[in-house]
Amino acid sequence: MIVAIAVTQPQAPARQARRNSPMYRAWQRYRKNWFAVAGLIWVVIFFIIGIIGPWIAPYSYTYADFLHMHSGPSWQHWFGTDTVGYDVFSQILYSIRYALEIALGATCVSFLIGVILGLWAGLAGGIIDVIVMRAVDFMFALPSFFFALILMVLLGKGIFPMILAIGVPGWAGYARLIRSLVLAMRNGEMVEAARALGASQWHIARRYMFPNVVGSMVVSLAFGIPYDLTAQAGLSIVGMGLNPPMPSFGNMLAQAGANILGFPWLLYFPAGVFAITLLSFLFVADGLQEAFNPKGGV
Amino acid sequence: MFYVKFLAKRFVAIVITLAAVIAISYIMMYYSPGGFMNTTQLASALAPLAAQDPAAYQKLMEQFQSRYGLNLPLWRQVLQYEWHTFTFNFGNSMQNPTLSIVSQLKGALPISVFLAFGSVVVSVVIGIPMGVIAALKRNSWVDYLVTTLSMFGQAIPSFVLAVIFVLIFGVVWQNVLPVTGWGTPADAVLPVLSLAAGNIGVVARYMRGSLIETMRQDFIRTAKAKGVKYWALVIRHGVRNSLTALITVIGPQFAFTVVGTVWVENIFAIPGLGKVISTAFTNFDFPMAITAVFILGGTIMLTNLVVDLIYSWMDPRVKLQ
Amino acid sequence: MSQPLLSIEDLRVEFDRGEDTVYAVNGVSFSIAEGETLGIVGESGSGKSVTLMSAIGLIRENGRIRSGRAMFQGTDLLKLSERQLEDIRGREIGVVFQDPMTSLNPVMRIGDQIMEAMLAHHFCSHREAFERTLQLLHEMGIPEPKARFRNYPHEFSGGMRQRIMIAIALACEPQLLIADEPTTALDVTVQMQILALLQEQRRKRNMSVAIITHDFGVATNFCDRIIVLYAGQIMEVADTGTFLRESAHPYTVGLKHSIIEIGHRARPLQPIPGMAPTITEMPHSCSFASRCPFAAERCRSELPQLREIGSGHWVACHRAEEVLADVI
Amino acid sequence: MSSEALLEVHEVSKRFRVQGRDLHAVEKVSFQLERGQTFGLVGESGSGKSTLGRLVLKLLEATEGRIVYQGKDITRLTQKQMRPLRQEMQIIFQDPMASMSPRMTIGMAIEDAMVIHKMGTKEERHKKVDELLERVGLPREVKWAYPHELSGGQLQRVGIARALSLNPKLVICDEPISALDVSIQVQVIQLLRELQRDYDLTYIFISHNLAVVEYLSDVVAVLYLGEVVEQAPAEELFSRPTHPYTQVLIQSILKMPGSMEERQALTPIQGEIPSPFNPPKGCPFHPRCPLAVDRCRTTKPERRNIGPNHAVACHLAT
Repeated sequence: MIVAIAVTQPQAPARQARRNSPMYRAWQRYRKNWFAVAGLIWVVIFFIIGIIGPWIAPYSYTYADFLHMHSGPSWQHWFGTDTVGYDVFSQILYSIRYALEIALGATCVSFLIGVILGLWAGLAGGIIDVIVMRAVDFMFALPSFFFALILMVLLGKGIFPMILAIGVPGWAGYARLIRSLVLAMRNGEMVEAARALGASQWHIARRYMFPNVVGSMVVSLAFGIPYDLTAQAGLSIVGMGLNPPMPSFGNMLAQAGANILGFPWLLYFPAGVFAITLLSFLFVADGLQEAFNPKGGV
Repeated sequence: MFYVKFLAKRFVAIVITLAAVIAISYIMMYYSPGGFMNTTQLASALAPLAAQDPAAYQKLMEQFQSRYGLNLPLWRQVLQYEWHTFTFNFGNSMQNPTLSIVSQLKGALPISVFLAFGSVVVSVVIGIPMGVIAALKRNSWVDYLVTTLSMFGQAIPSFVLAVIFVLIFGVVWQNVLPVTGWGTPADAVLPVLSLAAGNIGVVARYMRGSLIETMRQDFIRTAKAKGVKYWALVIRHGVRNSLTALITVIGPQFAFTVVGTVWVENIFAIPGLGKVISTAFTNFDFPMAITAVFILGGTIMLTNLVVDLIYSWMDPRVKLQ
Repeated sequence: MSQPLLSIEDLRVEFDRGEDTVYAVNGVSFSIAEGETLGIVGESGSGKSVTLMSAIGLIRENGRIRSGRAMFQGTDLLKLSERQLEDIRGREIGVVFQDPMTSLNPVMRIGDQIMEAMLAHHFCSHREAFERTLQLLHEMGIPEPKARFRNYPHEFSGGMRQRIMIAIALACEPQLLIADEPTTALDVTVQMQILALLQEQRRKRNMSVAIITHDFGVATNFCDRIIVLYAGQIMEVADTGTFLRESAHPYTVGLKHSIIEIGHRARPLQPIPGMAPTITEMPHSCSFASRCPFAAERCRSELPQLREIGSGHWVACHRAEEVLADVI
Repeated sequence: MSSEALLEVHEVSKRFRVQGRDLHAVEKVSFQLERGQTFGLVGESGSGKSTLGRLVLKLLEATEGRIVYQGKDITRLTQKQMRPLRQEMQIIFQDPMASMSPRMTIGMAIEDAMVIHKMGTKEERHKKVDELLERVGLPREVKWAYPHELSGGQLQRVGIARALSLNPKLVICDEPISALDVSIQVQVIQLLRELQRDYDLTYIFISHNLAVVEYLSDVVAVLYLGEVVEQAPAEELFSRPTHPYTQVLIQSILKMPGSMEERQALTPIQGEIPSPFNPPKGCPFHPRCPLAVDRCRTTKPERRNIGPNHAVACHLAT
C-alpha cells in the first residue's frame, strides 16, 4: 500500500500542477460563464459556415430568381428573396464568408502593425518611443473609420482593399496596449529578476514576457474582431463597401432599410444573424477578459 | 497662467494634427484612381466640347484646374489647400459647384453635433444609474438584467438598431415616431436612441465595474468607519471616485458616436454632416469630404480637450501636460 | 477593573472562499475596560484584525459572523442594523487603519474628510466642524492647518496622512479608538512619532485604545494588557507586566525568543519551526501543537480552553504550568 | 585593508532624471567587501539602499564611480558582457511573488536559472532542483506548485533556492524578510546564516530593520538621503553610534522590555525625511538633528575616520 503511494506520487503532483496552471484556471473560469460558452459555440458555427458556406448555399449569389422577386420565406427560398430576386439565405452564407475574411484579415493587419510598432516603442524607448506614441495620438485624434473611408477611395472597392482600409488605420490601439505591457514588465521586478539571473533579452522576451502578455493580447484581439466586423458592414452602409452583387451584411441592411415597407424578411434574417454574431464575439471577448484577469467578478 | 499654457499647447497639437490629416487626405486623394478632383470625369463630360471647340475646352479645363490649384506642384497644392482650410475658405464643392461648401455644411453640422452630444448625454444619464444599481445589487437579477442589456447595446451596431427601429416604427407602429427626415424634435428620438444604445452599454458596464472596484478600496472602509450614511458613502465616495475613471472612456466613445452618425443619418435620411460625408465619398467629391472630416475631427479633438479639463478638475492627482 | 467598555464574547467569524471556508475567528472572548490600552498581537491570518472589524460591522463581503456577542455600553453590536452601526462608528468608536496611502479618499480635500466625520453624526454645526478640524489638525502636529485644510491626500507624506487618519478617528471624541497596525507601513522614526501622538491623545481624552499589531515591541511598550492570537483563537491574555515576566503559552514564549533585537548579535536563533496553518476545518485540537516543543498526546486530541492561571492571566494551553516552570 | 577584496565600490553615485529634475538616489558611496563577509545597509524608505544594491549588480547603471569585482572593473561592462558574471552575483528580492513569473512552476523557475547558464543536462538540473528545495527546507512536491499557491515564507525560500542554483559568490539580500511574519523571519535569517557558512557566501544585506542588520552583518553602513552617514563594524556601530541619525534610528526602535519599569518612553524625533528632489543644504540631516549648529546648515560634512574602520559624516563627531 505504502509502496503504491510512493510510486504514484510523482505523477499526482504533476497532474495537480496542470490543474493549478494559470491557463487551466482561466479555462475553468471561462467555462463557468454561460454567455461566453454560448458565444463561443456560435462563433465556431460562424467560422464553419464561413468555410463551407459557398458549398452549402442553395444558390449562387449572382443567381437572380426573376420569377420570385421580393417573395417571402418559402421552401424554395428559406429566407425569401430580395428586390432583384437574389436568395437571401445564400446571400447570408456568402456574406458570412466575406465578412469573416475581411474582419479577420483586417484584425490581423492591425494587430501585426500594432505589435511591431508597440514592441519597438516599448523596447527601444527614447526617440522611437516618442515618434510611435505621437503617431498613436494622431490615430486616436480621428476615428479610424474616416481613415478607412479615405483608404477605400484610394484603393478601390474589393475584399483586399477593405482588409487594408480597415486594418491599416486600426493599429494604434494594439500598439498602445503592447507598449504599455512591455513597459510595465520591463520595469517590473520579474524581468529585473530574470536579468539578475543573467537571461538574455531574447530569453526574457520568450520565457518571461510573452507568456504573461499572451492573455491580454488574446483579449484585445477578441474585442478587435467584432469591431472590424462592424466597420466592414458600416462601410457598405455608406456605400463604400463591397459592390453589389457581392453580398455583405452592410449592403443587405442598407437595402432592407430602403425597402422596409412590405418586405420585413429582408431585415429579419440578415440583421438577426449579424446581431447574434456580434453578440457572440463580444460574449467571447468578455468571457476571455474575465477569465484572464478576474477583477469585477465574484 | 498654467491653464493658458496648457490650452495653448493643446491647440497647437490640434492644429498640427488637423494639418497632417488634411495633408495626408489630400495626397491620398491626389493619387487615387480616376485622377484627382475627378478631372477624367470632367474631361469625358466635356468630350463633345473638346471635339467642337478645342480652344474653349482648353480654357475651361485650365479654369477648372486653376480654380482648384491643380496646375501647381503637389507640395504647393497641399500648402495652398491647408491655408484655405485653416482660414475656413473651403471653396465650392464639386457636386454643386455653384454652392459654397460652407453654405452646404452650415445646416448639416449642428444636426450631427446635436445627435452625437445628445446620444452621449442620454447614455450618461441612463447608463450611470444603471451601472450604479447593477454594482450595488451585484449578482442579483437586476445586475444580470443590466449587464445583459448593456452587452446587447454594446454589441449591436447603431446601424442595425436604426434599421430595426425603421421596421418597428415604419411598419408595425406607424405614425408613433417619424422614421425619416429632420425638423421636429420627434425626428431626433430614434436616431439619438440608436446612437445611445451602444454608449449606454459601455457607460453602464464601465460604471458597474468601476464602482465595484471603488467600493473595495480602503478609503471606502475609512468612510464606513467614520459612520458615513450608506447613500452618502455610495455617492460621495463611491460614485464620485468611479466617475473620474468613467470620464476617460467618454472621449473615445464620443469619437465612435460621430462615426455612428455617418451610418445613422444615412438610414434615417437626415441631412447631417455624416450624410454629407458619405455622399461626398461615394461621389468622389473630395473638397467636400476633406472639409467634413476636418470639421468633425476638429469637433472630436475639442471635445477631448474639454474631457481632459474635466478629468483634471475631478481628479486632483491628474497633472495636465 | 470597572465595567468593560467593549466586551466580545465567543465570537466566530468565517470567510467563504468558494471551494472552502476559512475559520478566521474561533470563539474569541475578551473585553476592553474604560481608559485601558489593549494590545492585540498576532501574525498575519491570526484573526487579530477580523475580530475587531467584525464587531463594528467592517467585515469583508465574503465574511460571515457565525455566533457571538459584542457588548458595547450595554448593546450588542452584532445585533444592530447597518444604520444603527453607522451611528456608533466614528461617533463612539474611531478607527485608524494600517495604510495611510490608500485609506484616504484621493479626490477629497483632507479638511472635508475630517469634517465629514463630524457632520455625518450631526456632532456639531458646519461652522464648528470647520473650527474643530483646524484645531484637530493643529493637535495632530500638522503645520499650517488653514493652508493644509484644502490639500489632497497625495500632497502629504505617509506620516502626515496617518496623522490625518487619527484626526478623523478622533473627530467626534470617541470612547474607543481601534488602531489597526497604525505604524506598520511607516519608517521607524515616523512610527515613534505616531505612537507618541496616540499616547498623548489617549491620555488627554482618556479614551480606551485597542491597538492591533504584530510587533511585540510596540505592544509591550504601549499597552496595559496584551492578547495573543493564533489561528483565530486567543492563546494568552495578560497585563503587560505579567506578560513580560511570565508568559505561559509556548507560542508566546517561542515568539519572544525569536525576536531579534539590538544587542542580540551573539545569541543563537531559536525560530519556531513550521508555519501558521490556514484553518479550513473547525479545530478539535490545539492549532499550535504541530509547531510546539511541549506538545503531548493530549494537545493533538483535545482543544485547550482558555483558563486563568494567575490573576488576570489566561492561557489556552494544556501544559501552561509546565511551560511556566520551564521559563522561570 | 586586504587587497583581496571580493567587491570594491568607489564613490558610486546614481541620479535619476524625473520630470526634468535630478533625483539624487545614491551619492558617492564607497565600501569594500571581503569574501565570506556580510555588509549591512540600513536606512529608511527613500534612503537609496535598494538602488545601491542594484547598482552593484549593474541592474542599474551608476552615474559616477567605479565597481570592481574580484579585481575586475565591471563599471563599463555591457549588459551582454555582464551575463556570465551574473552567475556569481545573485540577488534575493523583497517580494518573491513579484520577482517570479506567475506562469512558471517553482521547479521551472529554479531550473530556468540553470538553463540560462547552460548548466548540466536536464536530468542533472532536475536533480539539483530537488536538492536545492530540500536544502532551503521545502518539500520536493513544491516544484509542481505555482507561485500563487505558496505562502510568503515558502516563496522567499524558493527565491533563495533560485539564487543558489547558480553557485554564486556574492548575494545581495534586498529586504528579504520585511514582508514576512515574525516567526518566519527568524527561520529565513537562520537559513541565510547556514547557507553563508556552508557555501562561503558573501552578503550585502539591505534592510530597514536595524536589529537584523546588526545580527547578520560584519560591517554596517547607515544611509540617509542616498549618503552614507556612518559606517563601522557592526559591534562598534551599535555600541558606539556616533552620527546623530544613527543614534536616533537606534532609539526609535521599540525593544521588548524585561519588565514594566524598563519600558521605553516614546520620544520622537521631529520632522520627516526631506524630499530627495531638494535635499537640504549643508548636512542633509541638519533640519532634524537635535545637535545641529550653524556650520551644519551651511557646510556639508565630509566623511572621515574617527576610529579604525569607523567613518562618520558629521561635523560634531569625535
